[in-house]
Amino acid sequence: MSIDKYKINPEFRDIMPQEIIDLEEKATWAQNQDKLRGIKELPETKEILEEHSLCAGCPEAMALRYVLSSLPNPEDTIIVNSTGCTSLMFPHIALHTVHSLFGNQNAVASGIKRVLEWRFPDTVKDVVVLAGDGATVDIGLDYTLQSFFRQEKITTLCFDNEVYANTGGQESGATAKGQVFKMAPTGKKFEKVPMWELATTSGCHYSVNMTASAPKAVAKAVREAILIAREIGPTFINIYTPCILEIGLSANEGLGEMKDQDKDRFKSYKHVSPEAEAFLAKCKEEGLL
Amino acid sequence: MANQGPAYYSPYPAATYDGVITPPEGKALLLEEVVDEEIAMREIARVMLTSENPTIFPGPQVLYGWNEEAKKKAKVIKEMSEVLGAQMIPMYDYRPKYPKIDPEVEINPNHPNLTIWNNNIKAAIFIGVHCHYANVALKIVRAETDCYTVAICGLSGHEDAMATLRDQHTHELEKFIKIAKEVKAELGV
Amino acid sequence: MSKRSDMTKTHNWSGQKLVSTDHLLFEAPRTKHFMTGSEVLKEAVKRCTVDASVSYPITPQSEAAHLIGELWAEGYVGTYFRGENEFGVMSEVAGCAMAGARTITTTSGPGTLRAMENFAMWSGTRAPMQLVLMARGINSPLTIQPDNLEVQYLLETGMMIWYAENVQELFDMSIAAFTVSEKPDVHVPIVTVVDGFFVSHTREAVMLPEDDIALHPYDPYAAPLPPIDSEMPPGRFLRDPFVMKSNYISYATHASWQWEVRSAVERSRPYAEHYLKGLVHTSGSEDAEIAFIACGTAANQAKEAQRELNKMGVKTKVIKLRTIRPFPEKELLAALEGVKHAFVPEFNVVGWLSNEVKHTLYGKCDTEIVCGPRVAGGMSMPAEAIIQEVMEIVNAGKGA
Amino acid sequence: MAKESIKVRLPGLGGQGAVTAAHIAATAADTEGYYAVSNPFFGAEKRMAPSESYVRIGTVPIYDRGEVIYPDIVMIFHPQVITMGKSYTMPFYAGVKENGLVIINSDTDLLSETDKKILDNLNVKVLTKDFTQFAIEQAGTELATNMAMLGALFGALGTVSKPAIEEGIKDRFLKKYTASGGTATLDSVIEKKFKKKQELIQKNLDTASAAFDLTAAWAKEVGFEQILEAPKK
Repeated sequence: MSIDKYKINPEFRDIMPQEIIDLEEKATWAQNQDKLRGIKELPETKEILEEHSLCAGCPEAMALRYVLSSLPNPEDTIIVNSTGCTSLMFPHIALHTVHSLFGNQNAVASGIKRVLEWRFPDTVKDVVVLAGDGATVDIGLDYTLQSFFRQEKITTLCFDNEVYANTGGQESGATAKGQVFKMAPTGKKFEKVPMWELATTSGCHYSVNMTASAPKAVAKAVREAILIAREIGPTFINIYTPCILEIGLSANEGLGEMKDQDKDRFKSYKHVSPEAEAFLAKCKEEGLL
Repeated sequence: MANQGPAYYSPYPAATYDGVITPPEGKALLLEEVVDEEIAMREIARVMLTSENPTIFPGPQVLYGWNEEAKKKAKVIKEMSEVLGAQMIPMYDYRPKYPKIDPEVEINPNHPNLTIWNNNIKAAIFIGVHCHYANVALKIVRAETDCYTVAICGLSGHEDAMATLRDQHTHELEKFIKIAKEVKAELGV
Repeated sequence: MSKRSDMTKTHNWSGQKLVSTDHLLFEAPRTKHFMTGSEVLKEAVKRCTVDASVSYPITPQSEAAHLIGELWAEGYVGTYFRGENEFGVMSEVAGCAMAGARTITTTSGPGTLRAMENFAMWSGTRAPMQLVLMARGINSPLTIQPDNLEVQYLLETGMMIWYAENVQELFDMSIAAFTVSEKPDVHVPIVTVVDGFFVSHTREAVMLPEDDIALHPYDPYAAPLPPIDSEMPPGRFLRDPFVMKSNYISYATHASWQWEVRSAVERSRPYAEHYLKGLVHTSGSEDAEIAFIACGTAANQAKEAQRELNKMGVKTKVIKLRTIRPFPEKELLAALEGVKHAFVPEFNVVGWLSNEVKHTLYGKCDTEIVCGPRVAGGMSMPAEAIIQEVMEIVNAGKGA
Repeated sequence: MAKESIKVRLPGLGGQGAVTAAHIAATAADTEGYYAVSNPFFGAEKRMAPSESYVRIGTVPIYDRGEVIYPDIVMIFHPQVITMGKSYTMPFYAGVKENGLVIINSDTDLLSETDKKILDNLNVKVLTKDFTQFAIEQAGTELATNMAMLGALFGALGTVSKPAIEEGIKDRFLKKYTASGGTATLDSVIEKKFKKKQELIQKNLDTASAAFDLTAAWAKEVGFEQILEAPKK
């Protein structure tokens, strides 16, 4: 959206709540500034995620703030969500977003991206999928992988908390082997699904496994993934956002858990296709990164 | 229990349940009756001018200057509020807001009754609200409050409002303002 | 800053002259062609300025889906691809429609059930796309033959459902379907149903306007909610919000929203009346005491029986229902004036149309509703079978 | 006595072109000024699998759709329809009407004594002939069998002329045509065989025309009377 479309008509300025005026004046819209958007602005600017209804201290909320702060062009970014904890935050994001069904996020995003490319041939419209591990790895695996096979120009972010949290803590495909959760009362019997590897073999030009422990690392990955998706093809990032509730941690322990996992189940994995590599180099030259 | 609305509290808040649908082109709707636009405009003006705490709820299509028509309409709506002596409370977006809205200063389609109760609004105009959200809101208001609702719509109108005008663009809004001024003079308010 | 040209608004990408629906349906001169239902759907789509379509193979709709692909290759359709399965396809077209595209897809039988969760989502999100359903029944056991059992499952999805009888009606109806489903006060998806093979693969004469004219494009900004294209306020917009867990918000919003979707279907009545020239079409003797209430091919078969019964001195009328959602209650009651026995011939084992007719008419008219004849699993319904059932009643009436 | 409408059932095997023949037959009848409708029924899209088509032709509008349960004419495209029951109805003549016609593409007589008796009682005329061999002789390929059967149908019928058949064939092969996957592939095989489209059409026309003459003469010989009213032009 051209930032002008956010401009409040002067006749109504006096009746608009301050937060809406702030969104127009103080948010970090790409069109408002010369420098790249990023994490560093979070403390001073109006965020495009206002409030959330997740558990206090939920790493998902942190991760979403990092993601939103690193979108290259939020004015023209559509985020497609799926059912799960993340969908509780989506009403509060100041972008055009979609919640459709559980698991169909990459299919809906494919339709949106194809049409926006057709309707706006000279405007870049970034389409980003953001869904949990249940939506990505289990119920929506087919649609996720198929969108990779078809080389849809979308970025898929999986907030992997290794459990179905919104429904009360059931085992998911992303749960670690042996972990006891509901529906796995004697412990999970098979290995965690390596979604990042599946993404690589399914045609993603950029596939990363990481935790949300380092904000700048998340921001960098998201930015790279979106730029590659614009020009080259599908990209995927798996981000560990532990469910502190289901693994029995308190509100201030999420960061520590992520740091621990940086060396374990979420040790860094990064695949970049040669085309994407060349493109990233070009982006760096042009100051887009 | 909330105040009962003109339709009275009903588990079936939809006017289509009683066979009422949007008015045909060139016409307006007063409760379940299809009438000429001018007749509806006079009645709307009368109700707004004689009810307690008349309010205009402008929606996103007029609050933001996203196109030329929106910019023009904003001016006209401002004038309308002055003529009708109505306050304005914005419906600036449609999300279910967490944890809750401030009913003093905003209205939300998911629980518009909160704003109406809080401000004791007895007559209200919805304008510039996308039709789907206007209809979601109007049904709730109809079922749960005694507010007289008016929908001034740029498209096909809203049978869930007590009065609805359709195809309302700047020219039609100006006509309404003119009529409202006449009614105001007649009423001597 | 980039120019923001919008293909659907600024370009007539296929070079056709843009016309109104009234012109295309009622005014433009027509010439005779001889083609199948699948081919005629291509002709309709070609004249409808369609932005998007996603396809998936399943007999008997595959040919129609291929042909829409050809239109895309020829430049008449904006975007087109093959999806991974019907659940995926129906989600993909939902994305297309949300992004502001005039959208069409097709399916049949089991594909309908696989995609099921999407249909209620489509209407909930007020997406005005068209699904052309070439009915074939559902598993198990597997069948591909004409049978319209799947329509039963679509009845309460919040979508409009229209039923075309033959190749000609499929052409006209699918054009009207876009127009009505895009009306801002309607703006819900529409299912245009035809019987597989009986229409999809049947070749017959059809009158078509020239293909150098086409409908005006869909305007996503004259819609009851903003498209997902980041071009219309509010900037903060979720389609469709999760209202659960939002305390006092949830029940009222959800209830109101559901009523609103049903209201939208109700608001389609006057538009359908205009573009379809009536929600029901009645043919035969006005004063007949025997009637057939039918849709699709069953109406065809009833007409064939009617002609023979007439020769035998038995007067009948055929009341063809063109819309199933909304259900034409008022029109049906009027058509049943003076009718003693009404047969409901159907191509499915459950008799969903009989059920619709019975529960709608309950306590409102004296006509005896005879739930049949009924065939299933791809069997045909020869006029002879219908005549036999009618004559049993006629002869019983005579005490013979 | 000539009827105002007739129904033709054409059971064949996938790959034989029975569906194509039915569509051309309906197109030809439409060209001649009749109301005409054709439709196929098939299962899996496989060669040699049962595939039935139907044609309805009349001087009045035709509402009837789907399988022809009570045919006036049955055209058996392949012996296996009878010998292996590759049809939707058993026996192959089930439902055939009085004074009707059965044409069987076979080099041997496949009818049992019982069959003959039943058909005889209904005054149904039967022509058994190897139309595949006939097609090979006329067009140099068995792929023209359906054209021979098409010509045979209209020769016996007598009220759809050769120019109308020609129109039907041209419509089928000159226009872009919608066909199932298998049929589309066979189309290209046929085209390769004939090198040029024009040659293909001419051979098809010649085959249909020769079969037309053959059954016209046969009908006269066996006393098969005009079954369908002339079109009201």
